[in-house]
Amino acid sequence: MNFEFSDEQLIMKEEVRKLLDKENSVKRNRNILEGEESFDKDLWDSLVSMGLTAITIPEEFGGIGMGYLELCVVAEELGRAIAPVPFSSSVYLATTLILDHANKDLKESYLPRLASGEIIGTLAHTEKSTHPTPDSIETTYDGGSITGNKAVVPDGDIADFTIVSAKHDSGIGLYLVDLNSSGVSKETLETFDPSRSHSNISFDKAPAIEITKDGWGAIEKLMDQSAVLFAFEQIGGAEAAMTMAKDYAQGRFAFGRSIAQFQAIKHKIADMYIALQLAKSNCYFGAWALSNDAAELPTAAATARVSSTKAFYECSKENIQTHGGMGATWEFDCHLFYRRSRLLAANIGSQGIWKDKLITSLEKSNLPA
Amino acid sequence: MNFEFSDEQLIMKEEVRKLLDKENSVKRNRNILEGEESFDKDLWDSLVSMGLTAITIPEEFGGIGMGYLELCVVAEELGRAIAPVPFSSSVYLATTLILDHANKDLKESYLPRLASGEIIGTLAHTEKSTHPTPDSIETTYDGGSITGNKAVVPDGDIADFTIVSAKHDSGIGLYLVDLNSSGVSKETLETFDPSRSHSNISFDKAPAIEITKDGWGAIEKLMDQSAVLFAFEQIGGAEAAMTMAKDYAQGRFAFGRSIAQFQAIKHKIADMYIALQLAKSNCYFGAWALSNDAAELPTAAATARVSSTKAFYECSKENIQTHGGMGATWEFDCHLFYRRSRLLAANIGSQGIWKDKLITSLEKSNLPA
Amino acid sequence: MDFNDTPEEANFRKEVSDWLKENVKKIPEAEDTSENSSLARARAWMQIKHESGWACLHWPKEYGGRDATAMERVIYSQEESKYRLPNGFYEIGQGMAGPVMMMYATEEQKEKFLPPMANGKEIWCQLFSEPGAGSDLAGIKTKSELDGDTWTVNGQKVWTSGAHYSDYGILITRSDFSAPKHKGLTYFFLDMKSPGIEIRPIKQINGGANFNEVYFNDVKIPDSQRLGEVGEGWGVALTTLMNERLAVGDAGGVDFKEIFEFTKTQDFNGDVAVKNDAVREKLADWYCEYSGLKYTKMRRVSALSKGETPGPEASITKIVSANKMQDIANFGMDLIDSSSIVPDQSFGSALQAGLLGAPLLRIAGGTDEILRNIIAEQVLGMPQDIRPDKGVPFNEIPSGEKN
Amino acid sequence: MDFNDTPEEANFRKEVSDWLKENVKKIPEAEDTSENSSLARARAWMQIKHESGWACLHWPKEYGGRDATAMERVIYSQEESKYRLPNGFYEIGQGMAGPVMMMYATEEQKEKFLPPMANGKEIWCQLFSEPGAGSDLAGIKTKSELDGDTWTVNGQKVWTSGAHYSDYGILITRSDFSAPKHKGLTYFFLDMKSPGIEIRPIKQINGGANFNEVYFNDVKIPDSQRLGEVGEGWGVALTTLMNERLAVGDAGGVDFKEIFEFTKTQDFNGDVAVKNDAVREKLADWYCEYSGLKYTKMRRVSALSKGETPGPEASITKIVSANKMQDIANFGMDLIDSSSIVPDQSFGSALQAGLLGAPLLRIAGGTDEILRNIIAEQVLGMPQDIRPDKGVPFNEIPSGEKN
Repeated sequence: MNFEFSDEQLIMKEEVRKLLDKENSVKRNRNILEGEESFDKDLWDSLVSMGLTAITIPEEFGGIGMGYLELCVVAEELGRAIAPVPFSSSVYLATTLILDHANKDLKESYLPRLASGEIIGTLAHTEKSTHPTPDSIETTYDGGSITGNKAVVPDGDIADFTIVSAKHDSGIGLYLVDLNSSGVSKETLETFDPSRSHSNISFDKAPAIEITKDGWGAIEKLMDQSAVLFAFEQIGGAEAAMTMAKDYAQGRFAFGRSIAQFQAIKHKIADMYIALQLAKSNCYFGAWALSNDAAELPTAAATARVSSTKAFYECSKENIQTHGGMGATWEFDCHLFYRRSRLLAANIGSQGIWKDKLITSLEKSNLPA
Repeated sequence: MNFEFSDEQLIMKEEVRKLLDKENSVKRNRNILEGEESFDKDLWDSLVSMGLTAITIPEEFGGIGMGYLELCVVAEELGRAIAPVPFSSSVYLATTLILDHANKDLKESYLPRLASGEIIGTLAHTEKSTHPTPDSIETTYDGGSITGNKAVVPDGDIADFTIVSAKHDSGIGLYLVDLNSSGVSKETLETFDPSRSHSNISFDKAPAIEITKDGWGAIEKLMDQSAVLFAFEQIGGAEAAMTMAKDYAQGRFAFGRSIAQFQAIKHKIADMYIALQLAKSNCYFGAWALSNDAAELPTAAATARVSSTKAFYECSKENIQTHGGMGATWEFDCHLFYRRSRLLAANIGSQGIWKDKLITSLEKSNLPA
Repeated sequence: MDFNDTPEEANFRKEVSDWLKENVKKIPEAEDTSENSSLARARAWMQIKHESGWACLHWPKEYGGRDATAMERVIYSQEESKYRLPNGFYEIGQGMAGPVMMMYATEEQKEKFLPPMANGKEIWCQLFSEPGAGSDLAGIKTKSELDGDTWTVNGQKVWTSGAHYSDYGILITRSDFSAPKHKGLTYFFLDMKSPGIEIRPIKQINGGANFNEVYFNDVKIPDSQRLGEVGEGWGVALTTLMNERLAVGDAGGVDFKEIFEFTKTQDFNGDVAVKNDAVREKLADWYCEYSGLKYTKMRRVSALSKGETPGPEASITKIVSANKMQDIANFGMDLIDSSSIVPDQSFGSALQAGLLGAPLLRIAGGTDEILRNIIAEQVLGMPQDIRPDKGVPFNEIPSGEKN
Repeated sequence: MDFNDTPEEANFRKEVSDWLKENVKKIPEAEDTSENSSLARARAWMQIKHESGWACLHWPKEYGGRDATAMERVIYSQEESKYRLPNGFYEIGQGMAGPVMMMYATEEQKEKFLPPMANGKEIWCQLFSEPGAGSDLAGIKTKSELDGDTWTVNGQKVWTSGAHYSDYGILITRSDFSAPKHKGLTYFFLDMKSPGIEIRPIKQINGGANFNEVYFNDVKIPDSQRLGEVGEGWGVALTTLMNERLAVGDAGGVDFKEIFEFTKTQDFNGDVAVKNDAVREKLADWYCEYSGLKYTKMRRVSALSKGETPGPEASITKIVSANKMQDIANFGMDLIDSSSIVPDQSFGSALQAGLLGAPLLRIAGGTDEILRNIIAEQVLGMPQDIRPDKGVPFNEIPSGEKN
């Protein structure tokens, strides 16, 4: 048995990490956060050049035909570097839906351009200030077009197209809408983490292409798949925050010694490490379940999601505390991680929802793995 | 305003404390825990001699006609000393029900003997392994007698009489049964905290006297009243455990110094102090509400109960941890407090039940005080 | 045990309440939400208070106070807090600088500086913390050197609230780097308009800028403005901090009431959130903390009313309320799910303010960790940690920069 | 990333599995639940293992082992753990005493003592902890004095499991009280039947007595039974502790699965408990810990299989699982409400065992606090705390008794 990524995957991870270090991704996060741009185009181009947007896309559609394990290691590094790019929207969400549900024509039309980074996609699903349910979707698909309002669409003002969940006559379907087409209007939002862009999007008879009529099943599956990938971003961020705290403590002196000698600090950081290791191990199982499309995926995804959300929140919060007053200043980077931890905790649904999903999946599986 | 007990009440508290110290109540707890006796008769007699069983009973019924504030300070000291006596059953439960609901004849018959300690009473309410509800009561009152099985009756094998909750033709009533009468059989139980005795009691057409037909209302009220008194026992116990931990830490040396200098220990004990102070302040409000029979009693009682249960559990649990290996030995007293904390947490219903009651009371009051 | 005033307290409360009712309306509404506008209102209100004898009422009458008892001060502040009044500007001056001036300044200085402090004409700030000296305040490095009758000060202070609108400041400096840490400090007051002072706002993670960095470049201070002896500034600083305002305040911001009301309307997992048992359980925990702090405060006021001095046990208020706020804000955002990152929700901006405000609250005025030390040492009498810097010349104590 | 064995691992696993299937049935069932009965089974099983070459398989063949790789050891233990076998009696001998004897004993001694250790005929115990030296093991005070070729030992050890049925013990003593703490220690092995040894069981709070106090009254040990040089016992002790068994085990007792099953049948507040959202949320938290530990263990085994040495990061297992057990037990009892104090409920005795067992688990083999220190220092590389006892003669180090 080998419950570890392969050497090739670990080398790829290291390459991505080096790139993000070299490109100073955290500094770029701050530039986007403070500036007017929606994302860092240069960094995005670098990631595209490495082929990262093409990982899960088969070679026949212009991709490089690797799997989700490779995507997991990339996600961890993007999370560590709190990269200000629309990667999760375009790769975890839009690409995965097209790969799993679109017909051949659509795949041929979209996947090569997604792989090459020529276009960026996203998902427009949420409408209200609650977790979406089949009953809560009011956006409608009728006669080849979409009408309705979608809220807090990630990278909505960057994406070239979005996949939209909408009611049809017998359920919820998924539809592809070109965001430059008529009937689409966007409003960019101020959010808790401005290093990643979000918009409200209104559709008024916007032309749409059907991807699947069983949209709800597809969304549920996508939530599980992307939960694993988001979880890897979260443990990457958590580990970065833990390391910041440790490094700062070692260099900070008070009462005649390094504050890293104080148990209040050591034990705080040990607790971060514990939360991180539990989350990371759950992420590994999530990666296995995702890459094998295993029956355990709903349980594995929820477990990875819940523990990684917790780990990132704890680590980013207590990283500020470890820094003392300076940690609460805009100038220090601590808050960039704190903001990102909240964003990732919100993006695909809250802790309460995922904890409930976890127990529901265990009830169904009738045996806790 | 004066949100503190009166000087007289504080003097009474001090007197009770001195008595329990002098009588070595904690040692007596161990004797009962390890021995065959159900309670410490000598200690009980000393408490009776001080008039403590007579506190809330009016002078006309042989009592001393003080109020619940006096009973609260006594409860705190009994809790601190983890006294192995049937005080809560006889005073908080049986006496209160008779005072509030019995007719004059019953009062004249029972209260003077309760005040003088000549008889001991209790409440037989629970039947199953869940929190009792009106629907769960299967014990029946019919034609002047009680039939059914009551579980885990506190001091059931010590008490001379018990008040029993039972179904009548239109609801749940409360009935007084002499435990020496025909049709009563008892089984003494091994429990988590053998310093306090509990029994199962079966009633087979046992003669019973009606106290009230609206037994459920009376029980709900009693739960709130006694929750405040139990909560005072709990903060007494919590404070004793915190003090044990602190004193032990100061005298225990490792790595060349008192372990009380280590932040892991200091902060643990500071956290005990915080939990204790929050609980104590909530208890004070509970005492006010109880003694004034205020509309806030349900909220105040639940708040005192929830926070004191938490404080005693935390303090007794972490007191063992602070003692290290020796704390986990039978020989040290730490486990006596840990056991008592669990007993008091269980006696009148669990945290989950009381937290739900708390929010329900706040929903009803429509304003969080 | 009761919540009612004694007859004396009731009389006093009525006097206060009547006076406030008549007088609060005399100050103009704020023109806008700017600091200047708020400051103008604050000055106007302090002037009114002063004229009627209600300004800094715990001060001696001779300096513009009222010689009020601690309990009277509590009652006044309870009544005044029923109105939204901008009193924060004067907390440092009237609460800390004033008392320390009374103890250490010359009669002449007291007569000159205390009345305008009391009537609100002059605002004071506190120049204590430094980038390398926060929790360990005695580790400050701002240097003062005496030449003749004049001191020259160089260095940097941080977290100085109100430095930019203050007229005067109280300042702690190191006059002897070869003396042990607590022995080489010297304390001054100074004119904030002195040449060589540069003030830069600090932007906090919540976007606010309530604090400043203050740089000292050859700032001159006459020796007459020294408070206490040369090298004995630490004692003066401790006195100042003991006079810190009676910390009655909670963290401020989202608390139990706000989240409870929110859960009554916000949907969560198929019903209003308050009907979800997991939500109820969290609400119950927060209510117990909320209620516990509320009645802890009442117990402290009762102790005050008996003439007892409030001890450091009040430290629990800040630890509990700041952490509670952070938890509540994070949880409330969870209820709003993915839309929660947009502050423009029914309750979103309050939650966002809580989540971004709590981190500083957990640090300012003593971190959670320092406050737990204080509880263990000063309340429970546990021993101090080993202090390797004790008795060591300051310039030989390890610091981050030296390694 | 997969859960499958490599072909070599699969072959080995099959060999183990086949052998176990055939051989486990050879040992007699326990006659009763007594320790003696269990011990007899353990001896019988170790004898069988030894005859087929499966006893202490990580040992060199010459002393009765198999020269197995770490991964083979893991596979063997995974397969063996599918049966309920009483192997605990040999953990100290084969896991700790054996390896240290291999390093420090004479050839003659190795030939004499290692084979009966390997075949289970002789059981060893460890005499390290003392009443005043637990977390701080180097603080031991049991005194050894050399006269000619014989040492005389006086003092008290504590928490010695199996002292009463052990044939031999490994022992650390202080031979020089004026040397610094870590310098004056000397290490021995000795016959547990030596005159002057008195063994008293320790009753734990859960009523069990798995440990002993061991008193030394002028116990004589020949100098030939010294392991390592005089005064260098600390190094030998560290070597011993590094050989501590690969801590793969969780706390044992109530865990997620048990509480999850229980909540499916136990009523709580009007429905089965698992339908209560507050219960579900707690279950989810415990599942995440349970699952996190399970896969952390798999990651460690994977590292082992690549030849990496498992580091102290395994410390998290005990912290998390012991605290989880305590929480689960306390919560489970809450679900049973007031009846929970009687162990005779469907699930009550398991909960009671958990609540009374967890406190010792949180302490034995390193307290939560010590393990957090280890994580911070040894895994994350943070600095040690200040050690005032460093380099100080042992008899000048402050201890509780001296104050």
